Amino acid sequence: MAAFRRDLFSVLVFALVLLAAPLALTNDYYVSVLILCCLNAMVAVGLNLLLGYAGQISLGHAAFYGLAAYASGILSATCGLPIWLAALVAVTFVGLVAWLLGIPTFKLSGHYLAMATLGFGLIVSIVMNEAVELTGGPSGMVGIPRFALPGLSFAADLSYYRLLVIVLAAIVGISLNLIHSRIGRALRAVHGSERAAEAMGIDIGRTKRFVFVLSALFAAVAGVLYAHYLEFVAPSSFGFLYSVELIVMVVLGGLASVWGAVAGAFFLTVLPEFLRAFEDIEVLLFGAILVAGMMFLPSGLAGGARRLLGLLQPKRGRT
Amino acid sequence: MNLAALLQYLVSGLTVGATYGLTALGFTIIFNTTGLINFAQGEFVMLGGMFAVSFAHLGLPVGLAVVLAALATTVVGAVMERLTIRPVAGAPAINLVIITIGVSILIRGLAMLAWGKDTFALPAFSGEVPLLFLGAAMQPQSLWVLALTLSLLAGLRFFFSHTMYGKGMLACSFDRRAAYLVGISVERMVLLSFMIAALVGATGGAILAPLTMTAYDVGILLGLKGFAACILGGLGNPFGAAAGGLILGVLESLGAGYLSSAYKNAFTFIILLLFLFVRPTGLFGRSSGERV
Amino acid sequence: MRCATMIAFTLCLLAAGTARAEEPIKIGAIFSVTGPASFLGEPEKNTALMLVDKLNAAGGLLGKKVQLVLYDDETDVNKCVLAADKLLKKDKVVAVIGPTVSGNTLAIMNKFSQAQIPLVSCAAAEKIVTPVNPWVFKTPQSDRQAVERILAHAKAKGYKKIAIITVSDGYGQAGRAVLQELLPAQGFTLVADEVYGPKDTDMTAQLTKIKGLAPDAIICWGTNPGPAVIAKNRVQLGLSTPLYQSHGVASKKFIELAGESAEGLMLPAGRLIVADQISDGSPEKKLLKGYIADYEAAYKIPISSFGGYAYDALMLVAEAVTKGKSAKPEDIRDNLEKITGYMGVTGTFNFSPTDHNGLDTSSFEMLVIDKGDWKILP
Amino acid sequence: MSTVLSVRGLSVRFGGLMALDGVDFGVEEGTITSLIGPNGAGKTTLFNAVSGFVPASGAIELSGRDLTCLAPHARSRAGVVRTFQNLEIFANMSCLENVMTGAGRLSGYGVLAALFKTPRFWREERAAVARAEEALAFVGLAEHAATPAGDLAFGNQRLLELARALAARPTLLLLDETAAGLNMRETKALGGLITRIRDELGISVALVEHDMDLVMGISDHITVLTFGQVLARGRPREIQQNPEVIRAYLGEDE
Repeated sequence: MAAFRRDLFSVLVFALVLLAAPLALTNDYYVSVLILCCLNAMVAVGLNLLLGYAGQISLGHAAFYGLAAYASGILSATCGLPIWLAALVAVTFVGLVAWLLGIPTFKLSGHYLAMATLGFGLIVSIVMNEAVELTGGPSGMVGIPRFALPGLSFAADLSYYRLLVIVLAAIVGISLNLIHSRIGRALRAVHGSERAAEAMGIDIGRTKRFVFVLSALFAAVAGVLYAHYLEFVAPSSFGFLYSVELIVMVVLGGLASVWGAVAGAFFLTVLPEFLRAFEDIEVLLFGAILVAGMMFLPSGLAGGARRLLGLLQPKRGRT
Repeated sequence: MNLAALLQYLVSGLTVGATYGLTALGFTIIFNTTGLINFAQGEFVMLGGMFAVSFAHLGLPVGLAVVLAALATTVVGAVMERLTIRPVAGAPAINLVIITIGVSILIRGLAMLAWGKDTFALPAFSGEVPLLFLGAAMQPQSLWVLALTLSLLAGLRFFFSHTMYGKGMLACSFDRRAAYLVGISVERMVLLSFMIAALVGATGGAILAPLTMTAYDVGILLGLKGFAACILGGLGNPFGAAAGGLILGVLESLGAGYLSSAYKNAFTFIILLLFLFVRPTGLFGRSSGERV
Repeated sequence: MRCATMIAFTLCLLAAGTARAEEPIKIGAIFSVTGPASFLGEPEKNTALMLVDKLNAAGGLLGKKVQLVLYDDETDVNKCVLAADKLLKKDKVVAVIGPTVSGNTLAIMNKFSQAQIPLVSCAAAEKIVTPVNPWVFKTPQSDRQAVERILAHAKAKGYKKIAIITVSDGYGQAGRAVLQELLPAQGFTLVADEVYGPKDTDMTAQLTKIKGLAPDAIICWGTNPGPAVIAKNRVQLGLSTPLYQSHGVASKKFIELAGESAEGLMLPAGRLIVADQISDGSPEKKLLKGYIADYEAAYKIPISSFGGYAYDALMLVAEAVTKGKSAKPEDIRDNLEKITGYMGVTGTFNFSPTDHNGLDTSSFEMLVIDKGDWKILP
Repeated sequence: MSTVLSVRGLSVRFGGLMALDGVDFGVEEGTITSLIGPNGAGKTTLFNAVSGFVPASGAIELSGRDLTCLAPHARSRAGVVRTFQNLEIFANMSCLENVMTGAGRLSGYGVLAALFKTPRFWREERAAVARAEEALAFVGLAEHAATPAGDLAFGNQRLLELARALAARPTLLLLDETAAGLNMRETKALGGLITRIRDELGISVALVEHDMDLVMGISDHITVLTFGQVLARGRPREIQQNPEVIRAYLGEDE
């Protein structure tokens, strides 16, 4: 009960802070950055359920993100479906793909699992590039309408941002609720020891598939919202490198911490904006920060924050 | 079916496959000592090519340029291990993998600053007059590549099964603590594995440069294909890595020739996935690495 | 005492007045300085920076300094969108040149018509200007014009069966689409339609397949290093079929990479790379030679033909500002549309409300590579 | 007295090696039955086969219910819960959470209940916490509820694993070398604990153990395995005096 109240409270505070953030920012431009932060955070939180909690790697999450973006884009722009329906179909479609993919894939583990998900991501990326009639090919697909619900418009970036904050808060809330339940314990048990988890009556195959589908669904929601924000999609946004970036967000944020994933996503999205002033050495600094971050904050931003809290108030129970 | 064309596809596939196999060998060496996938392995290959081009531009003979390039990259490998891997020894594998990703970004960035964004070519070692057999044409350089792949493979096999250092490195991958207890310096073995991986990768990169050309960003794709080759062959087995690379290359070439050049990579990866679903630890794999 | 105050006050006003006059004209730029398209973006950035210095050294525009606010989109759509937002909302520029690649241009075009700021793109895709977006222009020739040049040459040679091999990125896709449309339309047979990846290092498989189909000519559409690999593979396989390249490899780098395999290859290209061979005394020669001399003096590296797109984009904006004597975004747009007969590096621009590219096939020459250098085909 | 576990004609083959060859094994309700034998006799393999971790041929019944077709997790849900020779605790969770995972065998709420915090969710969570705390108290780890499991001392990790299994309220508890690595004092306490599991909780226990003092002290029945076959079975006194068993042990160990 206490954990639940604390989660509810933290999610509310988080949403309110994000909603109020644009008031403190001097420029509309920052809203665009925040929007990308929120989108990345949605995917990262989902991936963290899979990677951080259940200990299963996926190098294919960019593909789920991209599949949903394209599906919703094609359904609304080319087929003329209402946006909300297109979005719903796209998310469902991605969930189905993840479920089907999960059946053979989770017979694998470790590096082999990484390869299988990576391969899936690459195949999807190739199809996006080559199925020109459907996707518009490498130069992308234009004419995707801005997200709207019956009676609600999100034409202005600020209103779109508010929508994203609410969705992100919901995703965070769902994740926290799951983590602090039998299901969350099952996820971590699978990570801790698959044999012991089985001996405790946990169906590890089902558990892995469940969290895989769930994290794919979060990625899909983000993908749909991405496509209808940018009003444009191109395969290059959904490649292997984005999958790697997502993993980095999760690990740098702190494995097995929902808030860590959010922090990692925000940090890694905003960082290039700060490094931009350094022009040519931007990439160098980015790489160096990554290496240094992992060396000096082995449990990520969340671990660092926890340590800081621990220093401030030495006796604390559960984290 | 045209036999000459089929033969040409096979030859082309083997040539490309050798480039994947060479990269894959480097992965194997570090994996065998640390259980780690080094994402900067592709950058070692890139550095080999770029250094060789630079040395050749200085007017050195190509052979010397290749040797110097390999040595220079070995130093890079050693520095990488000392600065970024050793200080965090014992960290979770996923953290180390992220560190290698960071290092690869760093090396790529440095290479971009040092050499610019252009593509460079290195002159072929023994000219560019194609060799013909049974209607299939092949660059003399391809023979160099295949020969190098095979001799590296033989060398590594010998190293891992017949030398103290090689056995010590293998012991580290099975059980670090036990290796330490029987008097093997795990630290030195890890350092050595990064140096050898860099050496192998760079030699490959330098020998490939006349065929494939080189630029600061060729490491990403090579790393990706090299990793796929490792997995297909079964992680940790040098023979599997080389075989995996050659198989991938031939699959791509046949896919491009008989199916669709647009989907040749998709075709290759679908086969790889189906294969993994049937054989979850690759062609010659021992039990899967559970570290990630 | 009072007098002194008055003088001080007047001085202040004067100072304020001059300060206002010196408030610069802000022009935005987005180039892919890093990432896969950096071979385009880097010379574009160099050219734009050099030109702005030159403009300012000559007194700026309308008596004001020109300030170039330049962002690198890293050839990444998301970064490009952020850069566009930054230029529009934070830097409040009056016009933007770039982005370098078509996909990124397509992704941000709508933002410019919404914000009512003119965009002069340095990317080639036809989709950028058809249908015409009132606020968007582009300086590179369309692929259609390059293809038409090639096909005119092929027709004259009597070639019938054509094989194409294109790279699977935005550039190759655009060329492939035009080729697929124009080849049958002009009476050619498209016998093979092969594709290769931007980072592929061996295309013998595709060429073997093409060889088996015995075409009269091959057209390759890509940017370095792929086409150089194809040139080498062609020689390796002993293919004597004529090979056309696209203007995407119109740089010395291609000849350097392909080496002897480049001999005899043909391609359409702007006149920048053959400035020496244009008849002396023509104003175009003077412009091109001047650009080359300035660039090589400023950066101590050989010029790349791709910087010309940025040259034209910036100079067209400057021309529109000077002609219309206004640096307001809507005036720049209106005056851009009125530019005719303007000689740029890429060709002579004739903008109109229905043509926001303003170039025709005359901006291309057919070249052949001969003894390691370009030669204009008659 | 009825039979909880009945294994008949169990065979397990690893490649060419017969690890178990037609073994019969049974556990009577409310007893502690030990499985002993030299190294490599197939004791752990038998446990693995019963809990479903290795494929086996033969019949395995729990209180008359056929288990052979069930996956490991389903056998656990049916009531066979085990511990592991090599500790398999969830080092990434607190002790209480570890044990609640075991208790989770008895809760059945789904994802939606967890998301919307239904009354059923709260009821079952509270019950799980109560059961987990009870099990921790039973093994004497009550004060460690919030400690990360990985931080516990080795002996306590053994107890934690035991508590986790107990919280699942199994019909049959399989203990695989639970005393391995414990000192004499800890082993003695463990013996007492296992007896209490039988007497106070009424759980039938099957035990694989090398420590003969422990085995002889607490077992009701003993089955001896060598080379994948049953060598003898009987009460501790009978086994101690069985000449074949003595020979097998003297021949192999000491």
